[in-house]
Amino acid sequence: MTLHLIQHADSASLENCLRHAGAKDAVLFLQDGIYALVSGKNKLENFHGQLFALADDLADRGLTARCPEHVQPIAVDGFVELTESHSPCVSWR
Amino acid sequence: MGTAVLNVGARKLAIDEEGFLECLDDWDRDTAAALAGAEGIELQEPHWEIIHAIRQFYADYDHAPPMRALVKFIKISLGANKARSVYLLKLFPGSPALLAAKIAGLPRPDNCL
Amino acid sequence: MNYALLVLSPAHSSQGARSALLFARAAVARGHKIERVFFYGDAVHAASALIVAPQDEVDLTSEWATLVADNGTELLVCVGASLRRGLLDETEAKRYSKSQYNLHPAFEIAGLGQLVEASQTCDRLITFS
Amino acid sequence: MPELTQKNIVILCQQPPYGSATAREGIELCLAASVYLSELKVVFTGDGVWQLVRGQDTTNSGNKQHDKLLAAFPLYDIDLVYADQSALDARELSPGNLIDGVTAISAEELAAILANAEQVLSL
Repeated sequence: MTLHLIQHADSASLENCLRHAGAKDAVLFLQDGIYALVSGKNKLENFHGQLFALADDLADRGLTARCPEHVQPIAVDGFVELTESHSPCVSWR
Repeated sequence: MGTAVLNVGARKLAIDEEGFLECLDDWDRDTAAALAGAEGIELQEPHWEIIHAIRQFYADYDHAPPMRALVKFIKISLGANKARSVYLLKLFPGSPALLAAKIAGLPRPDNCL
Repeated sequence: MNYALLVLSPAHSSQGARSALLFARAAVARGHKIERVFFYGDAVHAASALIVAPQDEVDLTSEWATLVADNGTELLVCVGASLRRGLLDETEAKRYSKSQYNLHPAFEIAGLGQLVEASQTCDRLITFS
Repeated sequence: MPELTQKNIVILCQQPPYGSATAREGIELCLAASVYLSELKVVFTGDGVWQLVRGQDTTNSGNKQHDKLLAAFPLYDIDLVYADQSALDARELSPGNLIDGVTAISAEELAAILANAEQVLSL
């Protein structure tokens, strides 16, 4: 079970990630990856794994309310927890 | 930097404190002989074979090789006998890849490798 | 678990360096060990001792230093990446005849081999880019 | 070299060359890693596949020529070099456009390589 990190706003990096992520994997959006999440939420429709976003990074950007329903906001503590249960961790850019 | 001078005939060439040429365009056969002389080496045909090989490596791969890659390259270009560490150490004592690069007028091999 | 972090994001001009720090703290709080943080590319600037942070903003360098002091984390900057970007310790300054050096004492200059080694010995490696 | 139980390591190259130092520094990481790892896998995906284009010529720019650095991989015993076919397709790159020694792999194969990796270093 891989943990995929989306740290950049670039939509191509999100598409690349989803092309290689499986149903058992988790994807975490953080930093400017939040923008990729909000503007690219229709890309997530065919992804069957778990989706997370860092709550503080959503809040910073004023996008907490626009976090898609099936994406779970988590604290940094939850990020660490994801790295405990998932390996390897792949950062897309 | 230019902390020292290498005398090549009438030319005075700048070298850094580890003996590498400051200006790589200064390199020619006489310079190589002078660089080798500074290391106590008198260049013979076997040295030149390696010098040409390491310069070819640099031309092909755009960096000065660490020992392992140099050995593999020599094995392909000059044969297994000349790629042995013992052989290379005899020609260029201590650190063959570094010393051969210096005499061949290549930049100092990258720190990271 | 043992963690290694690879930080590539430019210090101060991107959020990645700070994300890595927050992650490191949270991991320590959960009982993990951050063995080694390896700064590569533009991330090496985080190790400059000459950074002046505005009073009401985060001083990333000293926060990393605190992590070292409290948890024995190794903070390593890649030698090749550092030299090109003008980040030197006393040894490198001497070697290249530079009159100044600026590496913060909490950081060490290291080879890429030490990043590879960390990838082998740690349970997890997380890249912040 | 320290004798380590080797973990399965993948270096994921995602940035194009020349515009930034990342691609070049990624190659340096590959070369350094080859000293320790006999089974290192290097995967090019996204804009990283631009690194593999044949016919780069830096004679006038003075830049290190990226494809020459890559061509040295076999001399460092780096033999497991892959390119993401979907990334090649998206950029209209065919095998004839690429340097030698690279194996194109499908999205599924790439996913499997990542899933089997114990650590992924992404640049």
